Amino acid sequence: LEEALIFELGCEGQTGVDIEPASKAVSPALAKFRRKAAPALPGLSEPEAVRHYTRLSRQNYGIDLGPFPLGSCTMKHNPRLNEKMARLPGFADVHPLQPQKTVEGALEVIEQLADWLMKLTGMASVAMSPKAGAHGELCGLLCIRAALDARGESREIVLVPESAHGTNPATAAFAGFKVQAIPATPEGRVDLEALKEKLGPDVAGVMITNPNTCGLFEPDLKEIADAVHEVGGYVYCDGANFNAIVGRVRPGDLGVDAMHINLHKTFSTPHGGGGPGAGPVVLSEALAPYAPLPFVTRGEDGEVRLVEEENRGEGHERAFGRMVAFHGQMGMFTRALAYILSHGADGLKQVSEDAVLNANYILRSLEDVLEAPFGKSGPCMHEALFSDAGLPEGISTLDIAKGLIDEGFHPMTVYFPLVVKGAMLIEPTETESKQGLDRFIASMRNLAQRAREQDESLHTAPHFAPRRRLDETRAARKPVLVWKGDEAA
Amino acid sequence: LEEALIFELGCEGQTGVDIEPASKAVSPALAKFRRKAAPALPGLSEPEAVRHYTRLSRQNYGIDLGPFPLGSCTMKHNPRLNEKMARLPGFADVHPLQPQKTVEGALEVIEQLADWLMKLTGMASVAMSPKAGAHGELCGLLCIRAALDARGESREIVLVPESAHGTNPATAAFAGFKVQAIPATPEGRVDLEALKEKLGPDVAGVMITNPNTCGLFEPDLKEIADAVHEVGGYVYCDGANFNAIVGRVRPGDLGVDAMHINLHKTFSTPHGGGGPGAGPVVLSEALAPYAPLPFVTRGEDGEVRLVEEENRGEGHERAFGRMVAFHGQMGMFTRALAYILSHGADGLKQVSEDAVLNANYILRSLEDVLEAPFGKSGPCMHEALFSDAGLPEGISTLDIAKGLIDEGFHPMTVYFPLVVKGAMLIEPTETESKQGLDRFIASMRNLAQRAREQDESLHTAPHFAPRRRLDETRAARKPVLVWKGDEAA
Amino acid sequence: MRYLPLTPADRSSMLETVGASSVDELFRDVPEAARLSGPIAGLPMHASEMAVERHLGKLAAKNLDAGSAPFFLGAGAYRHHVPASVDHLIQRGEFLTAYTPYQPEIAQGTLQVLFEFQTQVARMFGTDIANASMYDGSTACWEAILMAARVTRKGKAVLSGGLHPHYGEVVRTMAKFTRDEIVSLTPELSAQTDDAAVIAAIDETTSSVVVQYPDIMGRIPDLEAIAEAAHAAKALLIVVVTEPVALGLLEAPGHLGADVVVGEGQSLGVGLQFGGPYLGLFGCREKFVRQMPGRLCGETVDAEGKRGFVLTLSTREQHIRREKATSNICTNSGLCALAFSIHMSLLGGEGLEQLAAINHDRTQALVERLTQIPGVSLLSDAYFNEVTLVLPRDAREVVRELADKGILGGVSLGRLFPEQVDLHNGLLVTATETVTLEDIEEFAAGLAAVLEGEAA
Amino acid sequence: MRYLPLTPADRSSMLETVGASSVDELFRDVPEAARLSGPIAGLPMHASEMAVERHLGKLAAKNLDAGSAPFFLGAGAYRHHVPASVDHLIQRGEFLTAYTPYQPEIAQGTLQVLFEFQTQVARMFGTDIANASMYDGSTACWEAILMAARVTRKGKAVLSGGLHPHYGEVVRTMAKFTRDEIVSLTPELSAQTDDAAVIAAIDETTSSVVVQYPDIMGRIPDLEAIAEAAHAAKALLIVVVTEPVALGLLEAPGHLGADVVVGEGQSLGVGLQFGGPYLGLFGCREKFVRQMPGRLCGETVDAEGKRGFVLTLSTREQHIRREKATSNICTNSGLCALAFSIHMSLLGGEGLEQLAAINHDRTQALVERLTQIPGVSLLSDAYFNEVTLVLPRDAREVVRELADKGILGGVSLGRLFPEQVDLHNGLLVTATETVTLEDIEEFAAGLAAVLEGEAA
Repeated sequence: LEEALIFELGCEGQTGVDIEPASKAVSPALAKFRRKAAPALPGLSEPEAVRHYTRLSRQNYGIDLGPFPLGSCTMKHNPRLNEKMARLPGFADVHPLQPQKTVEGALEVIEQLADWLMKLTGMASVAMSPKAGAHGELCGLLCIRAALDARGESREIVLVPESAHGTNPATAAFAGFKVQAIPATPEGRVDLEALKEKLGPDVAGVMITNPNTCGLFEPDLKEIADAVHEVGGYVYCDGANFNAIVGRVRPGDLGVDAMHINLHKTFSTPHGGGGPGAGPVVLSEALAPYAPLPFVTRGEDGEVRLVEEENRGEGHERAFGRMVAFHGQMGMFTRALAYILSHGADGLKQVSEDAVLNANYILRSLEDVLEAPFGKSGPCMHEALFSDAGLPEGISTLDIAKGLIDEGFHPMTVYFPLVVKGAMLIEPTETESKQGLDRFIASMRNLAQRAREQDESLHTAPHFAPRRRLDETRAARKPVLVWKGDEAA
Repeated sequence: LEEALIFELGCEGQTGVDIEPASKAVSPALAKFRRKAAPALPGLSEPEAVRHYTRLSRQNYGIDLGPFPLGSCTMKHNPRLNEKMARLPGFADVHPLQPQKTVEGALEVIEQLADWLMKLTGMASVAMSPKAGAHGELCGLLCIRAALDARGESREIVLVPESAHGTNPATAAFAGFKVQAIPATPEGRVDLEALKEKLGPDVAGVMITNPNTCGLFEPDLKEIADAVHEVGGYVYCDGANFNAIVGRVRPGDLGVDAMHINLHKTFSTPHGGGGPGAGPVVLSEALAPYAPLPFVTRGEDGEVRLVEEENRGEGHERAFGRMVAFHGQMGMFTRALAYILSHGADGLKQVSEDAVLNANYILRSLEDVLEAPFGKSGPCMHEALFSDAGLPEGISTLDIAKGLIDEGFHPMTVYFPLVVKGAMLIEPTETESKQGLDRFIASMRNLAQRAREQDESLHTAPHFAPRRRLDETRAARKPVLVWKGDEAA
Repeated sequence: MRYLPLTPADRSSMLETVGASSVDELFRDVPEAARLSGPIAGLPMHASEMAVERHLGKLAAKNLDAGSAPFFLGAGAYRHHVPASVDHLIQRGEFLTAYTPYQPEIAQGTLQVLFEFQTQVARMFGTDIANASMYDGSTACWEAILMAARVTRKGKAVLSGGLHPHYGEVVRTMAKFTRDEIVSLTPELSAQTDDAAVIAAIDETTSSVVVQYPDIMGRIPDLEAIAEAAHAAKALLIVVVTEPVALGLLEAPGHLGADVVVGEGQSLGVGLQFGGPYLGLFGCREKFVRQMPGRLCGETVDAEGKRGFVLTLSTREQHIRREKATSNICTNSGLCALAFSIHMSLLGGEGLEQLAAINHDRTQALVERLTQIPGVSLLSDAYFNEVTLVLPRDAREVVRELADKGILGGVSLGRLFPEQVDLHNGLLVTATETVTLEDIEEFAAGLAAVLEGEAA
Repeated sequence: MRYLPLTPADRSSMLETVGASSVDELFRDVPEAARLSGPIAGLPMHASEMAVERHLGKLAAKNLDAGSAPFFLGAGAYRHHVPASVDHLIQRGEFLTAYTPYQPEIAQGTLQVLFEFQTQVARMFGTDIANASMYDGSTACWEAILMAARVTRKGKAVLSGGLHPHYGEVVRTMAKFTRDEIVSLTPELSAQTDDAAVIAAIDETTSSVVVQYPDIMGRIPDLEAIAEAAHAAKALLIVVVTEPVALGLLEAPGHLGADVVVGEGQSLGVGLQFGGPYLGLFGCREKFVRQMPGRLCGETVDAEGKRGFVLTLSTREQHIRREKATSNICTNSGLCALAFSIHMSLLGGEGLEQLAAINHDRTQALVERLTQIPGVSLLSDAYFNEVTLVLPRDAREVVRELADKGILGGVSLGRLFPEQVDLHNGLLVTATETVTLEDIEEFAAGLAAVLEGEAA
């Protein structure tokens, strides 16, 4: 199962691509800039390359093989229709700087997706260009900053609950704010009173995740939003968990001013082993004028129009700037739109219902064998949270996670949220069947049983994966980030 | 690793496809023909279906995972370009009965491929419609039958060497001929004198495989052909092994009258777990007039023309009939043409050179540990033949083959050709790298060593495959060909 | 040369191992005169991927593909929408690049799919069993006739006039050489199928009766009546289904007395592909199992008792049985069977029924609209998704004139039956779920214009 | 609803397990007022695959794709031919549908690819190390400036006027909020790059100098001279490469003194895609490893001593480090990195060199032909595959008029630099290996006609 590296497979001076020979010599003016030697990289013949990557792929686990119950990551089925649509030459083979009249269909895709996102969230506008969730958070905070600047205020504080995604405080700091934490209640929700106490003229806004990272809906969000607005702040909502409420609840109705939407979560664009994602940000009336360029909008005449630096004066003059070189993740927009059109308004409502039902089914099917810290708080939303509190000494959440690999599943999210010790956050999504959930539940019960029996082999799991536990400390202590096998000689 | 059957996964009454509802009732005239109940078949949601087939695929071995050294099957790399080309809507989404002027590009593909096949073989014509190798053999023999009919002769005997593919005598019998066997010489070639003795006015023709199934070139083919022609017979050449000589030798120059070409072997159209193949048959001047309909030809005016029953009088009136409903394996034609154009005349010559070099490399690297019955006959062509003669009592060719599975390889062809006891026929093809061959050779040497050491575990190999040895007798004794799990209830 | 991994250094070192000074030496058994000294003259040299794409892309663009025009052709090849996941899955290297599953331990993927496929086909056809596929519908039809001859030990097949003429031609071609007797009834432009004529043609020497369902003109024969007559003469009823989607709405032939059901499976998963590769379907009674043509996959267990699948009863096959094989089939249509099976797994019986319903719905809309055109009449009102229209003149010209307008307006009976002048005003049209109401409107306008043009 | 596996029966039985009478009960924490009673009004209901394909197919057809026109755009996004195997392989479900490899035991596929990718990028750039990718070139550029500030503990970046204006705009936007100082030099329509001005702008407070190579007008700066000046002031030289194919012909920036090399990787494997997703490349000196942004994959061993790979040094990352993270990057461009890496594995250094040669060759042919047109002149004769032509009038109108003729004739400097009127006659044109001589001829004829039209 050890696959050689390309550097061990191929040899330099070879190539697996046939390229027409050049008919002209390199121009003399270029001579002094020429590379002394081609990069020392092997070229594999196509048969070698296809096998290398096919075999490597088989050392990966993906949604296509089974459940990926990573809480807060929403790993759902990735329809192949969406891949097919994104590859239509009219989308895949157009340049971002073509004259606008030659890309009207592409701009339509952006606008139609934007329209759906606004209607699904009940918001006034959407900034489409952010490249991923964290980038969207940044965009939202920069909109807030721009709005404060426009008001001539320089508020410095952003309130973030303890249970927030790590990206939330990181983004706020990146945007130049000071982060202040808000504690959680014993029921796993934002402490409303503690939050209200911190509100004041220095507060730029609050960043809240709803449903929150304990898998619970924040029933006080509207009240929080009203309180924040009252002191002149803005409400940022982390939209990572939008899958729990899509089609059933509009964040705009709860007073949210900005929320990023992970197209690679809720709208099923494939995660690809770590991206690309896409993080459009829906914005309230208050923040809408500051959305960055490029900006696609539908004019009064019904025509779709692209606003860039060149024509920002014609309708979007207060944009706070530009976050990326081009239009954002077009390929992801096409996939997300295909997904949304396939489900429609009725299907998206069914999505959140099934996602929530599946999570509650897991919660109630496991709470007798695993500690569910907020099990008493009522139904969970789209993810079920457990902790290692009930496990015997010596058996950790990590052991359960690695044991799950041997059962044929990807582990859940572990040690997050931080507010729960040894957290296990399980998000099945709506694309798991009952039969699949039952198998997963049986595996979890089996692991819990083994844990109770102090089964030592759990400590060394996984046993049946392509690799046993890997030495991460060694990797970090003296990092080996590139292959140097040829330098040794 | 046991994957449930679709009937165990899904349930009836469900569907994984969204279909627009019908707006009209079924017409009354149809009422009496209506089905009482929909077929009792489950419909899987798309996530369930994708996982089912993805997981099943992982229980398969394919060229994309490693070598497939099946002698006489020519399992080479399948370029993805060819898949892409075959899926162009202009090829994949045209109907075989569209008006000719709307399918001129498709007919061009057929004609251009035919032209290459004729030039590569030095033959006068080609029948494109046969669906696979055996079907091509049948086509060739029917051409011979038609030519004899046209001469008013009813010769009944076809001579077939002992070492021929099983399909050869089967096809001859199917076409109504009587088969007579020709023995092989101790060097593994056709016994020229024995053949000449059988020639006479009753002989319709001879079927010869060249290179033959012992992996050797038949140096006497031209002499055989001359002798057969002299008594009024025809020469059929089994083209399964054309990969050994493509671009270097033209069968037409050796006196061949008909030869099928397995596009799924020499020209790399994927085998797909058992087809589709394609078996065009090149024909000499003598047999050309009898090629079946439909027939694509380029007229004097340079235009490509399709001859069918409707217009057979305009140029192909002696066609012996029709072998298939439409034009043959268009999808395979496109792939084969893409492959041929990619290699060009120079590349195809390199193909046979590398295929032969790879086979000889295996032959010479293993002949000290495995008996090579014709190792002394000189170089082999594109496949190397070994036997179990040198193996210790109790270790069979089958054990070696199954042991190879545990080494990570697909086994070679076993117990064929029949003229060699316990034959192992190894065909690496030109798309294996030296590094890959060296790994294969090391594995074979390791197996030979284990055999010498009477390693009992060889009898029960494979141990690391998705299944252990399967009970084929049980399957044949009381065949279970369809799932009846729901009838049991 | 991107597909060839050997480097010049590899070649030298390997020649050394082999003990040859050059690769030419390895070809020394080839007679001098037949050895080519260099690349074959007059043929181009190797080309880049981009160049090949350009060349084939241009040829593809010369065709009018069905997605770019109002499209109404059928006659044995039907355009249906195939879910994107089907094509994705069949391209998995482990499926696409595998050989025939002769080594079952590492071919359970292919084998389990074939077992599921056989079950799907049998349930759709209403037969006890089915095989693992044939080349296409026409060759499956001929193989069925051969099997009936083996089973009944008689040698005369009666072909309904409603049988696809290309299928009939394949049967007659093959029979010419095997010397079986074929009685082909003459098709007529009539509202009724030729059940009565078929029944009349059956006698004691008849081995099989071949009836298409629905037939080439879109009509639906009475299988039960024909089955009764065939069985009375100890002949087998072979039913040919060229459009399996019809079986979402019509009773399964196996439930109506058919002994063998064969068909063309391209409707599901495979696509039009200018006629191939296609997918021959073959189902029959369980008692014929050892006379069946083609590969069969059967359930068994492995050495550890796990369920598994193998190719079975291969002693019927030619690569084993040589002169005594039951059929000419060797390589078959495994990948097309996979595509069919995935599509069918997604549809299920429920989806097949819904698909059939929308096909019938669209065809009803098509018929309603086209028969409003003066001079156009419908041949028979019992139809599924294909009908014969009778036009005031030779439909071959009409089809060509429609093509000039960018409309792919069906198949003329004149093209299918060139020698039968009495059929030449017949136009065969089909509407599947891929046809829109706008397509129908465009077709109707075009057809009206073409027919008016004649009057003018 | 084809993506939802739960059946109505499943839902009932699960609700029973959960102890809820309806799914609404599970949403009881949502305030009454915010609960929607039914599907959101004004939005369409679910649609079949076929309907979605039709809808998106129509939108796609409204665009003029690069394959359907003579195409000469570059300016930070280049059209190259991608081997078919690349797209096939990245669609393998195990790659496509995997998450970030946080569980390395079952993610070695992704991880080994990232390790190979990092090595490929580092060797191409001539840097010690590289990371596992960034969002795109523009964000990688900003991250490099931030890293330089952390490393040098200074806060002023000098941007060459040759930097892509969108990159500059991203940098200035972000700096506005983080309050870093950015000195942006003004681009000029001159044969020379602004090396001298860049060097002059460096002072002791400078943390980094950002130079594009080749620059936005296709010219090639003298990196060694700038590196020397930067290093003398203890500033880092950041080199931006928007066209990595250039590095098949041009010396690697890392070999010329660059401390950080960032770039846009879409040229290899990824394609145009109307601007995204793209692939940010990031390489630098080994000593900056703990200040680097983005994910890193490192080699290690497993419990049995087998070589394996893991994400490492993640304590720099925001999901761990929260307020103290080194960058905003979380999700990155894993799949694009895979595509790049496969394409590069096929090319190898040799193929990259050949590819660069044919790009340069085509551009030479383009320049020769276009400069024959009266009024058209070449800005600089040291170029790779992109040049600036100086036209007799505003190139923005020329580009639009060419588009009316179906020619995608480059990018006008006016679009890129709307506020700099002195650049508006500049037209940026690119020819890659995908351009044919016929394309060039068609472009030349079109351009001549457009320019003559003005004279008339």
